[in-house]
Amino acid sequence: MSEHILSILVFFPLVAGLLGILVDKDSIRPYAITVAGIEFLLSLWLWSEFDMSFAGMQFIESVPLIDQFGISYTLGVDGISLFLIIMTTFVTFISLGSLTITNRVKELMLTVLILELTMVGVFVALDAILFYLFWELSLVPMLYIIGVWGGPNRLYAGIKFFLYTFTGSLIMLVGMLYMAYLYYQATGTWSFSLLEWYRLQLPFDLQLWLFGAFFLGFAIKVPMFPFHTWLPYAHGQAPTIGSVILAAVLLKMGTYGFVRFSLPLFPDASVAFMVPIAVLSIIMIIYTAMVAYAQEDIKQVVAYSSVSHMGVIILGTFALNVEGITGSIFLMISHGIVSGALFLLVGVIYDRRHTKLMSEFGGLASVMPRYATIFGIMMMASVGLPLTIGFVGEFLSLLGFYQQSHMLTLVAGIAIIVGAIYMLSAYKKAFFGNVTKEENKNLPDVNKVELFSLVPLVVLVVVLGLYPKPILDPVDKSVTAMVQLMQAKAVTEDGKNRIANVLVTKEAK
Amino acid sequence: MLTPVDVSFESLHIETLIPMLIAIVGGLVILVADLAKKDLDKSLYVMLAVTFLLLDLGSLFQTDINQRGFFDVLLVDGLAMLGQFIVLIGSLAFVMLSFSRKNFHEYLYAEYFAFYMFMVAGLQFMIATDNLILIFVGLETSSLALYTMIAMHNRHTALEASIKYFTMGALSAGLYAFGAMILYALSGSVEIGKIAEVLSASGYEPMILVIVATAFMIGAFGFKMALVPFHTWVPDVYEGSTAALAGFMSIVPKIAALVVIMRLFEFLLNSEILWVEVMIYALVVLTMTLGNIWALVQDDVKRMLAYSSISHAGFVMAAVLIGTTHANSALFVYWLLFLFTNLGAFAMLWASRTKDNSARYDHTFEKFSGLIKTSPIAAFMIAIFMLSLAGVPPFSLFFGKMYMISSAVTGGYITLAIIMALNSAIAAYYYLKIIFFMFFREPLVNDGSEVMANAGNSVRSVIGIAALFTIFGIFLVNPIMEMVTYFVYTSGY
Amino acid sequence: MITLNHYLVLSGLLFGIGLVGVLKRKNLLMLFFATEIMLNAVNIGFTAISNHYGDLSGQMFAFFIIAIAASEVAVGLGLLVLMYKRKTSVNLDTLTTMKG
Amino acid sequence: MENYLYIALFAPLLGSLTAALFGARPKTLFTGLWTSALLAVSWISSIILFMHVYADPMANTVHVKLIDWISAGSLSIPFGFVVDQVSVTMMIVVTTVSTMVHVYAIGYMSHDKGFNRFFSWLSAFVFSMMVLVMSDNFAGLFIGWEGVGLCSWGLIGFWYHKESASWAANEAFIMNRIADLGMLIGIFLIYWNTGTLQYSEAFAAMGNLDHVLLVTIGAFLFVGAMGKSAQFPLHTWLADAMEGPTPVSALIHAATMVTAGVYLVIRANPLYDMIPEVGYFIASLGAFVAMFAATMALVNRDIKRVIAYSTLSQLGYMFVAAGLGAYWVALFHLMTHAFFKALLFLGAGNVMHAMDDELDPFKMGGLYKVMKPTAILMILASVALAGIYPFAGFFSKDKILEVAFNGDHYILWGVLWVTAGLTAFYSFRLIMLTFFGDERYKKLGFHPHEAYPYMLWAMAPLAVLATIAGFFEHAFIDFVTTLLPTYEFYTHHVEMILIAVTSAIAILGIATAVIIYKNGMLHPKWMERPCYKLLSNQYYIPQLYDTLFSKPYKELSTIFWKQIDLKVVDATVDLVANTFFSAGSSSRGVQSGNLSTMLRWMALGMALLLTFGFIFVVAATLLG
Amino acid sequence: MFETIAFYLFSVLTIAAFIVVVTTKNALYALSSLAAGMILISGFFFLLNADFLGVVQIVVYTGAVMALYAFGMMFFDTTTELREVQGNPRTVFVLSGLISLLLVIMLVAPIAGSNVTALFPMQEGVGNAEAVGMVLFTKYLIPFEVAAVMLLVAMVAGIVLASKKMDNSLTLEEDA
Repeated sequence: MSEHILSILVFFPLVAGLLGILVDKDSIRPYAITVAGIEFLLSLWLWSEFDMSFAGMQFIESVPLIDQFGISYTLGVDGISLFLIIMTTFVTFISLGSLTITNRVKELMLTVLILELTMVGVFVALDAILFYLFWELSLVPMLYIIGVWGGPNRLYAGIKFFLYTFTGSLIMLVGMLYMAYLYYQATGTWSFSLLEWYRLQLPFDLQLWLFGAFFLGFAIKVPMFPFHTWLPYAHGQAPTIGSVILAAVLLKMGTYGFVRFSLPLFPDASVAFMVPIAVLSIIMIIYTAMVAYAQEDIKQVVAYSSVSHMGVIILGTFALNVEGITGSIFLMISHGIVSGALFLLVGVIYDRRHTKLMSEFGGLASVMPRYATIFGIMMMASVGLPLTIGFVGEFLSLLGFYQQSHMLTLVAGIAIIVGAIYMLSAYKKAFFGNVTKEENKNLPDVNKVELFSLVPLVVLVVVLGLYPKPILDPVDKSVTAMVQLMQAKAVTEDGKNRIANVLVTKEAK
Repeated sequence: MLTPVDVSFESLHIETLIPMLIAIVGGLVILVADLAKKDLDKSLYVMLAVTFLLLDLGSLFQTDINQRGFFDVLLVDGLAMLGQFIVLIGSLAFVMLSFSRKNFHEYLYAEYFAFYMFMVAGLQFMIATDNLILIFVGLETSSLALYTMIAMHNRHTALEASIKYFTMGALSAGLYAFGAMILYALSGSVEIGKIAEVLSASGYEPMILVIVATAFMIGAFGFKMALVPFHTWVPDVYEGSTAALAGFMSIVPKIAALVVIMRLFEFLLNSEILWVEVMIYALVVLTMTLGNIWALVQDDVKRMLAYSSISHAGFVMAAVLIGTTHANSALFVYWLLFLFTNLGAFAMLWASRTKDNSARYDHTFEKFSGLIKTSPIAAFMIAIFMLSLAGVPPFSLFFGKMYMISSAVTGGYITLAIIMALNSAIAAYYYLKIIFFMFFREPLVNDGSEVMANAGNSVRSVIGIAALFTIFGIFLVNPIMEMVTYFVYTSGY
Repeated sequence: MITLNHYLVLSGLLFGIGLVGVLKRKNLLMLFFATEIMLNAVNIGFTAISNHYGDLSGQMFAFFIIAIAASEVAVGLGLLVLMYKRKTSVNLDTLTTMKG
Repeated sequence: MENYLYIALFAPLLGSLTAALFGARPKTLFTGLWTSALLAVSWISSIILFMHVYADPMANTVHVKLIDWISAGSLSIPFGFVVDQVSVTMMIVVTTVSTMVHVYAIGYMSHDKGFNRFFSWLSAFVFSMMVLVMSDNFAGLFIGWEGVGLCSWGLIGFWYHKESASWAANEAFIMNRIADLGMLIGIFLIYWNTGTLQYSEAFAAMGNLDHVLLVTIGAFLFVGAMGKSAQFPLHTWLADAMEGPTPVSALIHAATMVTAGVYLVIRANPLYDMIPEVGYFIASLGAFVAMFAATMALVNRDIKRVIAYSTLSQLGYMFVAAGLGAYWVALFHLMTHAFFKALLFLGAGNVMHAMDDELDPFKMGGLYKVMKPTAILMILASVALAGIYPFAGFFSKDKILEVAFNGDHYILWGVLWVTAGLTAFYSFRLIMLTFFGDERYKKLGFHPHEAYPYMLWAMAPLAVLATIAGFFEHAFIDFVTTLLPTYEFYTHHVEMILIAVTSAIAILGIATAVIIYKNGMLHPKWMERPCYKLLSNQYYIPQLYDTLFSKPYKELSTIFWKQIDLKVVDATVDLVANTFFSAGSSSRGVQSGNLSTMLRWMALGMALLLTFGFIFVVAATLLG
Repeated sequence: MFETIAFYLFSVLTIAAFIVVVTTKNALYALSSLAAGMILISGFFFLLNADFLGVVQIVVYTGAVMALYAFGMMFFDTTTELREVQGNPRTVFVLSGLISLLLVIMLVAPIAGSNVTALFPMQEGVGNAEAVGMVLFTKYLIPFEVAAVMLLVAMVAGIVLASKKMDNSLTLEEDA
């Protein structure tokens, strides 16, 4: 049973979703929530089965799919992907639980379940083509969610989201194919298996090109400046559940791709591109934070804020040392939870007032104290206050990158300032001051359903902020292994030096 | 005095002829049946056609590869096998679409189905030989039949389409003849194999004449394959003819042309004449890109698909350009998968065909708006086919695209690979357009009954089969690849 | 002395003339004449070459081209008749409903 | 002993959480009592710990490691807490003041509907402060550091419906963040160079680090300190922080949080000992701030702000001491200052209460009659602040002057000396304006009344401490110098003279204040003087910041969004897409539908092919 | 010598005839000059001692094809000359001029043909017809048969398209 757990994890939502067609539309809601819940439990089971002491891939399943061309159905999970999976199932569960949409709800439920399939698939796939398959497929349900339940400008947002990411990933596909070709040249057999690819040691110039190809695919997904402009539209138009999943999981695919593909496959290229990418991500951090500060729509604030945070994640990833990468992965999880929660919260107020303009609110703190409190906690987590989940990742990422470049980190550190600025001012606009609008006078505070979805998030935010160890340890183990791999594979001097040699530092300690 | 020759029957290798023979016999049988008894129902003819096509398909594999027959005129190598295989599969699938609920003019004729069979035979001849004469004759047989079939739909657009197609066809026939003449002048032979030998022996001298010949051949087959700027007939002809026939045209004649092109350009590209490569490269890129760009702005789904098929043609021409075994097999893999996807797409259009001839277009985008509300199954079908055409995994055509691009990569045409990738991205827009109409708009034109108005049961089943192939294509890719690669490799391409 | 090239040039010229006709003619009937010219031009070439090499394949080709030309005429005329019935004209400028 | 440590640490947290449960409810007196009680508990256990440590400072320092917090790569940060001489002193100060303030606040906030929320925040603050002082590593320090920042944000903005309040809250938080960045960088430097964040190990490892590096570390850490202790140029938030309820000002912005910076410097004494130049910079900055703040306090027309500025200048004093290496002196002044300044604030709180939150002393006067106890307490506090024997301020402040003199930093000494005078002046200016002179409030229709007795009782202990704390000087020295480096004075010969001089100027300051403000106030024409304007506008620094940073930032962000993000970045993306589409729509005319045109396209294709071919051949033959 | 004269003579005539075909406004002229051209071409065939082909040419073209066209012309009364509005004739002449120019230039290139061995050499004393027949029924048997099919198709197509049955279109009738 447990050796097929990954396949179960991947396909359970699909199967259940398809069966869901038979369920009557009035009772689809509980059904879908149950399915998502079970999926979540399954992922927890995976965690319990997971061998913390082992750094490599676990629960590997491999079935040849297109033998002729070396494409196989290979799944596996290690410390890096484990918690992303759990986060995915958790967020899906929560967002389904807090769903308030009523029209065409059946379709929505099923769409979300299919989306879950693709998201989990991306994180467990160990075959490049399989990864690409899930990666592309994830666009379709998301497009559907935006297109059907989105705002007035949804078509534009949807097409932009789809085409932009699609284009990027096609270039990535070319890269993958070339990679496979190189493998073919080296070994005489076709293979898209990642674990096989890890064994390749590529010459520097090839690394550069391939890194570029993969970079386009991932960067657009993340989205990195200047490829980020699809995101505000998507968030602006998507319904709450769409934004939650988009921000919490879909963006992480990009950063996960960097960790899973770019770094271990092209260590030297990663080193070579470190500074430009760092600069990009710093622009991302500061520039988008400022843009967020200028927004009038609270949802846009959160949207841009997530771009800004992704910048920190990228920075941590390209620290190329254990601290940084571990931090960035932790930040992926924490950002998933926090941004998801923030979008849920925005959804709460949107359901009440059907507007997201901050000028429409003000003084909510006195009207909806509970809501204000939860929002405050989430805000502080997003600002990266210690003892909240947000701090650990940010701290580690910056700490990690500091080893690579003092100045850049100093500049990137401005994140903690600008982050505070837009968040606090947004909070001030929405929650402080006197209640000016008549219709805000007696808004109901958060109700049971919303609490059901929000409280767990709050708990997580605090608990993981206090005690991140259970997550950090396995991540750290796998990342250490990966960094050693990179170190071993690096062909250039610079690469060898830049990639912090774990063993040495360990001894130093 | 002329010495009598005696020809032993074995030396003929009759089995190489049998498949075509069956098709021709089928055609004759249909004609005879019609003579014997007037106005029999079309279903009989369709079933006759199906039967003979099945026989044909069955008889295809009883000969062994690289067999020449009839004084070495017929050549049954791997390419011929694959080509005929695809032709027959395609013809089978598309003839089934004649079981439409509505009855159209061409279905009153037994001749229509006879033409169908003759056309198949012609295409098979064209594929299963390397003799320029037989290629020409086969090509003309099929073309003439096709022109007539288009016209027999019998509306003004159909007639217009037929005439346009015919006239341009005549021109391209002229081009072909001239090209063949030059080749003959160069080599004193009309068999591609020999021509290749002689030319490589003479070091492709005089180069200028080789170039002229190549140019004319490109012109002739560019027309068949609808490469820009020889493509202009495609949109009009597709629009004028029924969706069923248009779909047929987008698949079957093209593969025949492709096989010939592969035979012909295999050695021309291997000549040291840079010009050939450059020209074909340019054509490929132009065709891919312009086809897409024009497809972007269409208002009618069928016309959009016409342009998109131009783009697809450019896509596979890339394989010819690359010319490695990998590429050539990628071509066939792509085409097989493309066959089923396109079959589905056109079948859906066919199913939604009405007899409202007031408007210019039969399949405007508006017609499909809000389809998800009115008939969700149809909407999902169309969506699947469109996504597959757009190359979204796991739908079948993605693997075709992937294999093709990878062949470009392995062949060292990285730039080409990237251009192909970007083109797929552009293409995604217009495939999504109809999805947007179906899923994200409110129904305005009709209550959706219209969308399945023309769908007889067999049409439905064809759509179903196409959908199955499209969805579960991922599991078929491996056997297909193995088969194709084997055939292509054994015939030395 | 008339070499092969003379014939080839001739056939080229005739082909060109045919092309002119094809491009210029609006009257479909006369356009078909032009196509016939092209094919015949090729025939001359084939025969000349076949004579040059003392090889019969060329003649064969020419022979089949004649056959093809003939059948094209049949189909073409059929279409024209149909068209004329519909539009009482064989001018191809009347065939422009489909565009864009 | 560990248990006492945990009690001392977590009692406030417990209180805070319980109060939080009632957060949204209307006032429940219980929360006030409960939190105060828990603080008392924490206070007692601090005392016990103090006893324990005092018994044998060398051996008895308590050090616990709760759990691992963050561990990644070679980094490993535990939740570790240490109770040594310094931290225990801080604990005593913190718990004492905060307990008193809590009790006081029960009365002060009794009519506020956010009563429970207030106590929740307040106890949360105490907890973070305890973490800050007790942590045994920089990360832990940083937790407390940010924690107190958060709480001060919540408490300054406590009356969030007031625009000014929420604004001040954000200002405070953001300014602290700026400083925290510096601190963070400092921490990074420490980690990457020493491989650890534990105080002991880190300082041990610093011995063999490059000097320049040490300077950088010291500088960055001090940037952090500047933010928390509101040193120039990050000082503006402190004055604005007075928007918060007065107990908050008393606890956070006088006694505890603002002194965190000083605590950091003291804590990092091994580091700063190695880099005297940075120390000297700190000292000079301190001296400057002392003077700078005092001058602003001279003319301000807001009780609380005056006190806030005096806090600022006192912090300056502490930094002088700390910077010059007299860490125990700094700590000593920190302690005494905590007592009398808290007292002063609470007194001010009473006054506000009496005057319905009126803050302008010019609208008061003669309040002595109606609220004698308060008046006495405040005078007492002011005297202590002015540094008159035998009050606490005298001992600590004189020591600082002495230190300055001792290090031959006569300029510093001079500045501080003058400042002492100013201090005396403005504090008594306040007293006079508030409690004496004619009763201006009458015409404005105020009906002042004395505060609840238990509020006064809450102030009493502080008053006592403010009076007598100075006499523990020697015991204090012996105690802390077991951990902190001792500081040698070579000035015993001039000691008496120095004291005399200092006291003299202090008395002089008081006298002038009394004389000027005995009846009525300063002549209005003074207010026209440019220097007066300059001072009353706080040297125009807030306006400067507003025009220099706030406004441009806002405008720039708008430009980034409207101009760049939408008009450039996004536009290019759309442009690419539109080019393809428009290319299609413009060139679709190619398909004219006319057969001749189609044929001509084919011919054109042929023509092009042949032409290229011809060109190619020609080129080939020419090029060979 | 005779060959030379004949060649040039025929060439000039043919070209002239065909130019008339493509330029004249009158369909009758066109038709008749086309026929003339065809016959002249057969002359070339005889010159190139492809007698059989020459005969076929005359029979098929001037016999069958011309007859067909003539019938066609009677059908559409081409007495009223059809006005051909040219878009801009320049393009036509530029295009075709360019193409034929290039062709001519290129076709001047000498054929190497050295290593060419005839597949079906014309033996001495064997009439062209016999030789052709020989080849046609051995080597080109299949194409020959296919051509038969093609002609069948063409014939049927002609019949179908021109038949009365096409006059009323089922496609255009509603709900059939």
